[in-house]
Amino acid sequence: MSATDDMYQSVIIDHDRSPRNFRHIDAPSHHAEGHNPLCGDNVQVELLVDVDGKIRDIAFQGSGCAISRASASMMTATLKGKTTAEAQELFDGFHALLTGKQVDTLPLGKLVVFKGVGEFPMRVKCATLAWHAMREALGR
Amino acid sequence: MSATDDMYQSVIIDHDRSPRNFRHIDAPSHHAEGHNPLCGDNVQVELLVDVDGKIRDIAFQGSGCAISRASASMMTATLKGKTTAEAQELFDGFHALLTGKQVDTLPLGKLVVFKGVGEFPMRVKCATLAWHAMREALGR
Amino acid sequence: MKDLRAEFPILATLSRGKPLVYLDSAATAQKPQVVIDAISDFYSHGNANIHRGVYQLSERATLAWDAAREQVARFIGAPDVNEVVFVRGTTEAMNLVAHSFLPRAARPASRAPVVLVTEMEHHANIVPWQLAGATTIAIPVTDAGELDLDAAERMLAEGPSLLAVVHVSNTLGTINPIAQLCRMAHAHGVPVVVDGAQAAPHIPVNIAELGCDFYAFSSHKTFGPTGIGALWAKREHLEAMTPYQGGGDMIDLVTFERTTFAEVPRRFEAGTPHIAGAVGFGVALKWIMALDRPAVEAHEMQLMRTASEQLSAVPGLRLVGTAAQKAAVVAFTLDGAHPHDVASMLDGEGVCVRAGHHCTQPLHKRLGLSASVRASFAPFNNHGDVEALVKGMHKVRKVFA
Amino acid sequence: MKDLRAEFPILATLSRGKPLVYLDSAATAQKPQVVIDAISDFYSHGNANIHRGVYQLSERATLAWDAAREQVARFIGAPDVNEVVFVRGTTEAMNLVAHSFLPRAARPASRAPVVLVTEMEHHANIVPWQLAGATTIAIPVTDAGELDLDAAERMLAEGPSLLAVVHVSNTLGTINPIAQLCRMAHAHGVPVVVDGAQAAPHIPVNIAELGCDFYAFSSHKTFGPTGIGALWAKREHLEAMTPYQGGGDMIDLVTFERTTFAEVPRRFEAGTPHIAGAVGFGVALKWIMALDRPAVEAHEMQLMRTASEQLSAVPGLRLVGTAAQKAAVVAFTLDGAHPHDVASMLDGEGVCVRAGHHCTQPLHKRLGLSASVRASFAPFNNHGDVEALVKGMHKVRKVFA
Ligand SMILES: Cc1ncc(COP(=O)(O)O)c(C=O)c1O
Ligand SMILES: Cc1ncc(COP(=O)(O)O)c(C=O)c1O
Repeated sequence: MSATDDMYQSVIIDHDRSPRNFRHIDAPSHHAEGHNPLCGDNVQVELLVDVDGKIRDIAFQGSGCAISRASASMMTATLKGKTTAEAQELFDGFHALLTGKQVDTLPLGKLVVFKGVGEFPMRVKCATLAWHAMREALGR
Repeated sequence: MSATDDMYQSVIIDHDRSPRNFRHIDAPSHHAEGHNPLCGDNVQVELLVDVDGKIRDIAFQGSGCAISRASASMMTATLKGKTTAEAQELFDGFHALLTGKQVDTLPLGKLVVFKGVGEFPMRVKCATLAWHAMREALGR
Repeated sequence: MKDLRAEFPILATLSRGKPLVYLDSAATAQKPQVVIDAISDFYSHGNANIHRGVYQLSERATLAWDAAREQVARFIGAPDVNEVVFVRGTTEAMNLVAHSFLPRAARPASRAPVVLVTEMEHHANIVPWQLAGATTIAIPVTDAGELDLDAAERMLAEGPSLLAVVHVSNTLGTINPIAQLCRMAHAHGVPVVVDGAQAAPHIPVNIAELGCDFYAFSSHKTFGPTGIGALWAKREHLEAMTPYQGGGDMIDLVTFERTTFAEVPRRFEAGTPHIAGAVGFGVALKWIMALDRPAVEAHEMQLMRTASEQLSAVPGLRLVGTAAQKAAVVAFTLDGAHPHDVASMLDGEGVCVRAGHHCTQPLHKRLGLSASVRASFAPFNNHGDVEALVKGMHKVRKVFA
Repeated sequence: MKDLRAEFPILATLSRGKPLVYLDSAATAQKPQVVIDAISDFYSHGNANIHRGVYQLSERATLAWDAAREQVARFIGAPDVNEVVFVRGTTEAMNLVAHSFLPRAARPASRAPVVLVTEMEHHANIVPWQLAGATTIAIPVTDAGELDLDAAERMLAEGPSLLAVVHVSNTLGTINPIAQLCRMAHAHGVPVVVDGAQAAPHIPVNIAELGCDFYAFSSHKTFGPTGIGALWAKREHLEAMTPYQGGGDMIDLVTFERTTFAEVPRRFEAGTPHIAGAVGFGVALKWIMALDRPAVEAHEMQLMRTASEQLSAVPGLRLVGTAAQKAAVVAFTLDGAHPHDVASMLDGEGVCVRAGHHCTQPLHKRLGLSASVRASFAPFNNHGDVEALVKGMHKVRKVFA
């Protein structure tokens, strides 16, 4: 077992290979782009948010490494149906998880598979790229 | 006794204080300037050379450190009356003396007091400045 | 060949808990103990500022600095030590030439200069020309990663101001035919700037045989310290060039009205230079010159060939750069796996390779790639290193296939 | 105060066979063992290129590089670490500002810019402006070596593009009232560039209290390695500045048609930087910050005062620079003796001082001198060093009187 096996768990590889919500939204209410010069990753995140602040649809496009693709994919799967406030909370939790802070992992659900990325400072940006774009799209 | 006492022998101090041939020549046949950025030394050497190649007069002007003034002074005192060929030979001998080469010191006469400067690579240029100017003036 | 591993203290360190397999010498070389010691010794026993001090420490530091310049000249076969300018590295060398030489090379002087580069150039040999206001046009690269010399001839005939070309490509490993390119360029009156950053650590360099006008390389890639490098230039060019940076040591006389400048090469070395760096650089070049160079070259070639062969056997792996004349650099991609993921997984095995565009974005675009993985070799690498790389790639393939 | 001598290995060496009395710290500082070790350790266990590597060595080198930048920011009280640009030293910092900031500071933009400097500037704070096409005009210096602030006010009112001023003069030791000058300059809308090369090793620097726009200093004068230094600049200035050198790491996207650039400060750090240098620089600044600074300052002041007093008692000796606010630098001349001869004779006693114009030719001209002798102090100097200097000067006087 090597140090990186923990980063490339099968669920990440699976999301890399078959990313969820990898498409465009016809008339997104919010959208933003992210770019990571290290890996050349770039991601476009689009959202359709209800008047009551519920994320009705969320999708992404772009290219990048497995970590960034899988992260974007799992983010969309997680956030669909959540409120924007919940999205913000998940962002905070996810960010804390990756930067090695003490964190309640329960609300993060499957996202905890990214904990291993925290060991690799140069790759943390890959995992948070789509999340930062999502947050920027929502205007925070 | 310190390492530099050998450089500042009394004859050098004497020539620094009362330089010989520190003047202009009315109608020099040859002249050149030398400049040493390290100490800010600068020297103008003027010569009056006979048709038969004898140095009838030689003088210098300028400002600089004790080593460069004393060297210029003793050079003029030594070369007056010599032929330009002898001047060239003395240049070679003096240069060899200062750069630590094996050298016959006899023809150099009093100039051997500069041997001590050879121990101080940064100051060698001070001692050879007027000599280089003399040689340049004679067109070599 | 003498085993050099013991001379490199870093090889005893672990990476992610595994023995270090360092295959990123093209990014920066590791340092032999003699170089590390030379730097410590300088700071411990010989440190002083140079040029203007008359005391013994300063005298010694000045002599050490001068000796380093002589060592650089010897390394590239330059007859005149004053043709060597100390710079931060290859990048600064190119910027110096772009600032101080390019304007007077422009033909006609009234038009924006055109600098002929190649599709395989490092950004350091593209961006400086652009910043200096030049248009860069590029000699095409074939699919194997070689220069299209017919195109080069046509493009040289159009009269660019300058040809700026890499000696050894940091991505492809290709060794370019510099001597031939110089003859072609000079036939059209075009001066040639050579980026020797990757050549200097791998192949003997002789500027007279190459026939170029400028040659630049970096200490940190030739087993020396960071922050120093050399630009060699023909004396006539240096003499004609305007100063680059201003400050102490590069001047003769300063007034508020008018300032005059020192002789070359000091005119181009403003301020307190990286003295300890030059000393270490000199020691590193001496260390290289003391190697049995044909044996080292043969050893590196063997490692590269073995790696190329065995990597090619990994399903989905494609080599990037298969020129006939190559230095010990092997770049590749793996279908279905992003180069950064490949590098991260190899990292888990202690294998250090580089992933990305290696500062050659235009080359990657030309090859239809967004990035690649690169393994590069040094004299201390051995077959065990190649084995670790190949084994790692089989593992990566299994995960991503 | 803690005796620091044991921390400096060079103090154990002999100079011309005598114990080393190092009084040339203003030219370059000696290095404490922690700095020397940090450099060796980096090359022995942590060496890799930064930014683009994903493997552990590169990751660590990148973190060390980032930490060094944070240390610089902390040292000068900069709130935003991205306002710190790594450069070769003070000289390069000034050239960077001259190239990338001055053109947009020119008022009116159509005329050659005027840079207001002072008569006590180091060449590093004169020549870069001249090379960038500016006219340099100088605030006068009084006979004691202080700035004429009335003249400064008048000259600022004329609307120069920039005020470029030294914090502590390397020749006079004068500590200039930077905060006051910044207020005066800003009242006229003039940005201020401060040369902190001699301030950083002697007095606590806080850029917020100073209120300047740019602050530059060199590692080698602050007990760190050669070849590295820092330019601090207000974020808004950095954001507006054009790139300086081009190459790897300072770009975002490169094509032969058009290139875009990285964020600040990376936009100004082209090529492989002096990584080991930055690491050592950071350790040096940390070492300074860990000193009992008030005690060190008091100690240096005491050495300076004793030296000034006792030297004044040497017949024919004249002090150069007697400002009320002074750092531990004592320059002087001796009637009838050329400064280089003075320095050479002191050298014979193991006493290392500098002779010449100290890269302040205009200042020497203003004071009617062609050169001077300078002794400068560091925290490790002691009263024995002062004694050796004074005794040496009495000997020099006897020879030359
Ligand atoms: C006041 C002052 N400014 C600028 C410089 C230039 O610094 P550096 O040579 O490190 O670039 C120096 C030192 O030489 C100095 O004393
Ligand atoms: C081919 C080539 N040219 C130029 C450079 C730039 O060298 P440096 O970063 O040392 O300035 C490099 C290395 O990065 C290189 O590989």
